[in-house]
Amino acid sequence: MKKELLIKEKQAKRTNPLAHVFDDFIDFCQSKSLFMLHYCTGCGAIELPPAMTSRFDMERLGIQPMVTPRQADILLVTGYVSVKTLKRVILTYEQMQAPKYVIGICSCTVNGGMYWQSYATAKKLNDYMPVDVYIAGCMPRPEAVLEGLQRLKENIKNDRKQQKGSAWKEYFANYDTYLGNQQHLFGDDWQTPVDIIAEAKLYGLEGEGTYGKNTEKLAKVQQPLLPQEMKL
Amino acid sequence: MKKINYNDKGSILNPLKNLQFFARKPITEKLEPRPASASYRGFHINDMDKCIGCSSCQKICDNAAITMVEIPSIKEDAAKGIRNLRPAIDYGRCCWCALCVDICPTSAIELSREYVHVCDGDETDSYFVLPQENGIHGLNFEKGWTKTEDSDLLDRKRRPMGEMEPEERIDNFNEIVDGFTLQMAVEEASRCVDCGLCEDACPAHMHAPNYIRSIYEGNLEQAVEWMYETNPFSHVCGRVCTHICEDACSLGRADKDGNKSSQPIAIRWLKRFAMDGVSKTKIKQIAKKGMARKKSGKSIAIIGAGPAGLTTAFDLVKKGHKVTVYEALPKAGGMTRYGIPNYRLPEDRLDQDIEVIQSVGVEIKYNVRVGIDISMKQLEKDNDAVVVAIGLQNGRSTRVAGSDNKAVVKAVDLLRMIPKGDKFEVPKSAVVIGGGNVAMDIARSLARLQKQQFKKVNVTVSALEALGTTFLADDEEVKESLEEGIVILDSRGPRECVIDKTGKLESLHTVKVESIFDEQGRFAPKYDESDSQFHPCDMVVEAIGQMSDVPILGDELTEELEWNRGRMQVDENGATSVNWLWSAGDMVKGPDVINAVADGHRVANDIDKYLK
Amino acid sequence: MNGLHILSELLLMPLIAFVVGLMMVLMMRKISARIQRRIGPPFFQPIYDIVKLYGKDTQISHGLIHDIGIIMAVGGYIGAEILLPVPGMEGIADKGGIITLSYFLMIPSLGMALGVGQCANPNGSIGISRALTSMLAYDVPFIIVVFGAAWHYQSTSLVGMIEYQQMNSWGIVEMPFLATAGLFALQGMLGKQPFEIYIAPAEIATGPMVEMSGKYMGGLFVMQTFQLYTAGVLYASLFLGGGESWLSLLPKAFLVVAIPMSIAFMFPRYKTEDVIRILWKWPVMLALIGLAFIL
Amino acid sequence: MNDLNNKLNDILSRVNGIKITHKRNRRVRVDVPADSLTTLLELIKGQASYVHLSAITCVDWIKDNEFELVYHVWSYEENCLISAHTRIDRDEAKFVSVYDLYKPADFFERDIYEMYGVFFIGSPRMEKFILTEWHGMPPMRKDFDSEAYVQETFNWTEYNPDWLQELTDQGGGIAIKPEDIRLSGCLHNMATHRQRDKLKATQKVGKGWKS
Amino acid sequence: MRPENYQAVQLGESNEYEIFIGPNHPGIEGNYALKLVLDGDIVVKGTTDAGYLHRGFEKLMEGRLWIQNLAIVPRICVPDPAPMEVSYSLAVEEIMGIEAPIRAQWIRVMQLELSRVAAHLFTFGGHAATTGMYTPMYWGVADRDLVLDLFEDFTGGRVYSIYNIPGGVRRELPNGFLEKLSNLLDYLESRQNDYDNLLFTNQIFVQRAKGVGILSKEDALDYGVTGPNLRACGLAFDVRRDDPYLVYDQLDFDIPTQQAGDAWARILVRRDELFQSIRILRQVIEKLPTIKGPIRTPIPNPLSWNVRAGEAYARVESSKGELAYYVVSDGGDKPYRVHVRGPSSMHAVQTLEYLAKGARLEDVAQIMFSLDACPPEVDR
Repeated sequence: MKKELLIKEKQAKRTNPLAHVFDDFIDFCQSKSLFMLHYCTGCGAIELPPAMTSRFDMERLGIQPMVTPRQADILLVTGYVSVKTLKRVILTYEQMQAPKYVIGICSCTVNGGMYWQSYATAKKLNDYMPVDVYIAGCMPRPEAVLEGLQRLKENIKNDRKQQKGSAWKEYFANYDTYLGNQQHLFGDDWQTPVDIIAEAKLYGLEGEGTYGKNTEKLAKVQQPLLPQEMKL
Repeated sequence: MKKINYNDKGSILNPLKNLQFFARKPITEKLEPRPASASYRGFHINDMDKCIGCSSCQKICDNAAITMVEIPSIKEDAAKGIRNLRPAIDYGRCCWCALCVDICPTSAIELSREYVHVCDGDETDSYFVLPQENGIHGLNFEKGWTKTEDSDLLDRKRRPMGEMEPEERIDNFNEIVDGFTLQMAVEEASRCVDCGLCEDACPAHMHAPNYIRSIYEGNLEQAVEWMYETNPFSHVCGRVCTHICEDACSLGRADKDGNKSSQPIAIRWLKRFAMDGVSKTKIKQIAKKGMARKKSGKSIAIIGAGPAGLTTAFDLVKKGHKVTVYEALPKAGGMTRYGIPNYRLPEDRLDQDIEVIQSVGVEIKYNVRVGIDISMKQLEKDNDAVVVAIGLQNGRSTRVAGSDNKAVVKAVDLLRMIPKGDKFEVPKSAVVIGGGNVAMDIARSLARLQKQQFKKVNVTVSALEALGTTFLADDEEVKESLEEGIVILDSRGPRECVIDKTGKLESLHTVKVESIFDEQGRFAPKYDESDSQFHPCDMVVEAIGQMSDVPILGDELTEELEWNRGRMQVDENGATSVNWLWSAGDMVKGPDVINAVADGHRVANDIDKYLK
Repeated sequence: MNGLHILSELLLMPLIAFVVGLMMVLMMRKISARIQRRIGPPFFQPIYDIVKLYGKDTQISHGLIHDIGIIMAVGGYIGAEILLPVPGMEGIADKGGIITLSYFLMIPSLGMALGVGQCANPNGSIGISRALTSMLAYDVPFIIVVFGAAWHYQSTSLVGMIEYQQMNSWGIVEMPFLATAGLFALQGMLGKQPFEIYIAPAEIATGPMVEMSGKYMGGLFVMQTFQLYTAGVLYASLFLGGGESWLSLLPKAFLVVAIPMSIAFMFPRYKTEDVIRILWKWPVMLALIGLAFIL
Repeated sequence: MNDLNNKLNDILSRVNGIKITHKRNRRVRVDVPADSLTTLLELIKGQASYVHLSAITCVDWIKDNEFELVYHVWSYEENCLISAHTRIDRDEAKFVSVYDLYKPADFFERDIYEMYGVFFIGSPRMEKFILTEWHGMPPMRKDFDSEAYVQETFNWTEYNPDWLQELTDQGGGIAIKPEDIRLSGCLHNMATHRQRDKLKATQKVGKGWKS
Repeated sequence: MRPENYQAVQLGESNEYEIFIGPNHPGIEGNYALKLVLDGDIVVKGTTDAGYLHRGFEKLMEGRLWIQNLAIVPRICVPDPAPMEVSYSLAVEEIMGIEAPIRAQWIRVMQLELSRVAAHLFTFGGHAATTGMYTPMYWGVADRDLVLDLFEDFTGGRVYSIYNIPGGVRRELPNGFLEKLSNLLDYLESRQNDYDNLLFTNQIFVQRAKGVGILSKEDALDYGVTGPNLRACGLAFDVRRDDPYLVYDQLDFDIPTQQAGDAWARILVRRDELFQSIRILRQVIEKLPTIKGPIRTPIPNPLSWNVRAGEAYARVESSKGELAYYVVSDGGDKPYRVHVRGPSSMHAVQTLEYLAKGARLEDVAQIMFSLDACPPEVDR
């Protein structure tokens, strides 16, 4: 439902018929070229090196690892995320530039996995950020990872047609919910260096759920971000 | 191996040798998922027919990934131990350790070689799967990790029960079975997967898993406590129960190839062990638990101090009512005393059960024959409710020619005489007609008497049913009988008791049975008349069933009641069509201690409800 | 030569450079794949990457200087392209000559330094300081080589050099030492192992690129295509006789680029001081010997 | 081997209140009172070459209201592992650090400090390390119930696939959730009709644990 | 409260500044972080920040049945899971007073050594990648994958075998397995030249690795360093030989050592160990067919399996060093306490901090990888 609204909004902006062709081309290229953030959040990361390297060669799908969140398109959450990691994962996610995709690998990202009784791990990834594709397994084999990535590529290519592959917009549109869940876990003074609301305003990605009581809470504690000078 | 020294500097040109890889082929695999190895642990498959819903997989699952789902379209069968529960797996928890496979008592759940499942962010529902034969996506992948003999986590073999050797036991009525030692009992108890199929199968719903667990923990008192929650005849049941529970036991299932190498838990023997291990006084304390504090002031009369009657009495007393039991014979116990030989159920054990029941406040009046010493009318007047639990004391007759001869006796009558100590002439040779446990009991009792008197056993059992397949008596009974020198002639129907001119029984004439039931499943034996045999004997014992002695009710009451084929018509709670009268036990439910006990509970509950 | 012609050449030359550069990027990735025993990216992968990066929905900028820095980085190379004569097009090559070209080649690094400094990311800053250091390192042999070549050809114009080689023999035959030194400098210029210290993902998370995203990263990708093209064509022009036609130039350029790439995937990187030491030692020595021969 | 054992026994017997058990080849268990532990470690490190502190384990014997600290020390020369057990009071969980004897103690003591709240006097870094974002009680203590904490803090995925809806429509559906089994202790025959009826009677509305 | 990573903090007016490496950083093995105070390129102080992979294993294991823990133990060190299983099983067996059948012990040895081969192949690549050479990683991981194929064949799982069970192993080897293993060993040996050419005789790599992260023997003993890292400092200690478990005392293998104690020595030790493992595996191939018999000593029904009260400290030599499980049972159906002593808990914290101090920024990643630190062993 929300997705449809968003799509309408996006389409409304585009009046030029050629724009759609252009958009489709961009989508096509986006689906063909994905930079994957190399972040081993959990044990599933052990199957990524095989998927990336010679035996299964991810690069033939146009996917290559990147080292910083700024450069990356895909955030692979490989298994359980401890609360401590989750903070960094959210931070990382927010630092990535849209369109950005989250892939939840392993059981743990869906319902806690085998660490379901652990006090230290978060149980449901999609409470904290929208997830595009899940890959089942504990851990999934490299082939399954590749299948998952291909599914993601399909979704991105058909972004506008099937209304998939744009889960990241929900993060902006429902920021209040996600923030609420994050605050529940990290405390009310939780704040990341990225100002999501400002970004949502800037790029016109606001939705009904962007603001709410949680964002109000955030506004109270939020400290303005000072540009940092770096000297050597 | 080439040695490389720490001080080797290496060469700048060596790496360039790898330019040869321009000429070598890449080793990258094809993009499609490779087939997994033969024992791969992929997604689950479950053979819905083999699965019995025991939920062992759920218990072993370390990740709480398995939910038991009720599937109404699957028919439940408590006696066979089949539930309509099936495991559903949460792939948001599963870790593919295959412990569920290795513990599955029936090898129903297995892992396939399928390993790819991908879904979009909003399709997490697809992570919750009810595995079936064709796998998660219906793609019929080959089986991966299945249970092997090595990987089986369950202990399939029963701890062997010690028995007296045939020579040792044949000339006396001492109890045959040794009983478990503590070590054995704990080991046997540890085999239990706690599925509770036994509890569902048990007519009285005894909490078998719970007391097995308690025995495993070495807490026999706790175990007895669990037993007394549902069964005041635990000593009796620990020895002679028909153990329907063991037939339903999830461990007693045939394995993959149909072999029945897996043996059920010896629930009955465990019960026996626990009961024997706790002192009488302690049991009495335990039995008193849950007594109502307040007396209700109502009184109930129960006719017949058999298992059904006494169970009803036990329950009602505990609920605060006053109960009087009227027993025609000098001792309580009914069929358990006068129908079961001592070598299976020593009398002192039965006495103990009855003593415990009496200790909670059940009053038993012996040697009182209702209808003669006291009338039904009187009972109705003196009490708020009356229960008839007189059981089946009269044996049925085959009614073949010559069966009215005095050398043709009924098993119940004979069995009753043995513990009573009534003297009767032990026949040199006897033929028992019937293939049930009663037939075995009488045959083996006779054998013992023969051994005592003539040092020689000559008992033949002639049964309609075929050994090994349709035979009614327990396998153990058959085995022990054969050990004791009893000849069993299966698939033979009685034709005639041949009487000689002097009126003396000469032999039994039997013919071969072709089939017992007709197509509709009704009892209609077909015989092959050409195959006939004569078994010379001094006595023929008919052990083909019993019936109730209803005339004690009096004509008036008999008129008032509704009847169904010679049995009193009762509802599921044992209530008759007369509002103050209930009926329980064998006379309405068929011959079996545990059924009688179960019936007793039902009736007691219903009466309690009625009185409130 | 009318203005229009020049203008069209000015447009066309970077465009060709871009397309050829893309293929060089592809070649680089294919080479790495082959050595690493895998298949590697599809044919259009470089262009997909660049379009994707420019098509990002959100683009984070770290201020005006950051933007300008990237523009300088790309612009520097575009400037270099039009100074680089190719068959059929000379652009303003004969006016600029190789000295101007050398200066242009330094602009991108400086632009990057400017831009990355704005990111306030320590990794970026460390990276850029390393990049400038290694630029210093490879520029010394490079300048000597250029000087030597110019001395040898008696011309600072690339057009002249190419003409000279086509009339006589190739530079690599006449000045083998200088040509070898040039290859070293090329390795450094392209920032390939063992001179990759300023990228060093394992240490400083790709250094200058650490904060780059979207179109900025795209800019760097474009820059890379130009860089490869420039390096290839420049070396071919200096030592391999340039090309009379595209058919003869391109194989040379690709070959030139392929050499450092093939080497790169078999070596680790030197530390910064080793980079300077190595680059100031062997290539400079070679270059000076080469120079001595010429002089 | 016996010589070594004798020598070791000589050294060990110098410690007050020591109890020595030779568990098996290369494994010696000693029980010492808390105040002679350092003496013991000094002795075996100084005189018997037990230089390698393999681990320090803390065991929470909540019933005895005590923490047991186990120091596993290995000798590279004698190839023998001594496990020194000592018990300290649980309420006043403090002990002396052995950092000056064994540097690895830094890690283990910090770990125990975080996980059990035992303070080691003299340990260089008595601060949070792994659990920097944890504000509750030391989680490894037996009285911390991880499962209960999880129920309180986190949501679970609520599944409602088509097949389940279909079954529910037919009158079936979820009968025993894994939680039911866990909450009733691991082993209880929840699948029997008696228990299932009970379960149905007490079943909460909704599917998740929380609701 | 704001996570502090990714920001550089200048410390006062001095030239020193602080940077974070990790948790999301290619120079960090796994999910781990290092806070470095730098003066120019020199690390003044390095502080580790762990806990990103903390799952509370030890707590979880106290809440699970003895058998259920089998599934969870291999997760403690992902690149080298087999020693975890074996160690846990050995500890439980010791408490129960049973021993695995001899055939199972040989199979376990095979599993351990295969796991070691896989782990070392993985480490070479990681170590080389920190110096900017990625090809060994591509090769190493691909060759490791062939080992994983074998794991898949006989254990049913690629990475997490969950193959050991107290009392033995869960499954008999499939037909023709030893032949496959033999072929793989041949292949790995045939690759030796390639690896040597690429990595071990690569002048630049040798130059990069030599003298980095020097650990003297005394320091190593002081800091509780074990395994290949200790052997690279000159002490020939190997749990397999000096505190033998399973059937290692019947096997013939050397303990490679180096004296220098730097990154180069460490990777050389690992290289030699890889070939020692192959040697052991060859012996297993020879011996295993001659050993017939069961592969499991029966254990009670896992649902009612109370292990008698007791404790055991089971040590094995993992690819990273001395791995130990200290298991305490109070006679219940669950372990009362399980303490995992991962070798990396020593290497990745204090040793790393010690070595990072005074090192160059360029070498920090290499130091970490050369120690073969496995963060989940620290966090648990």
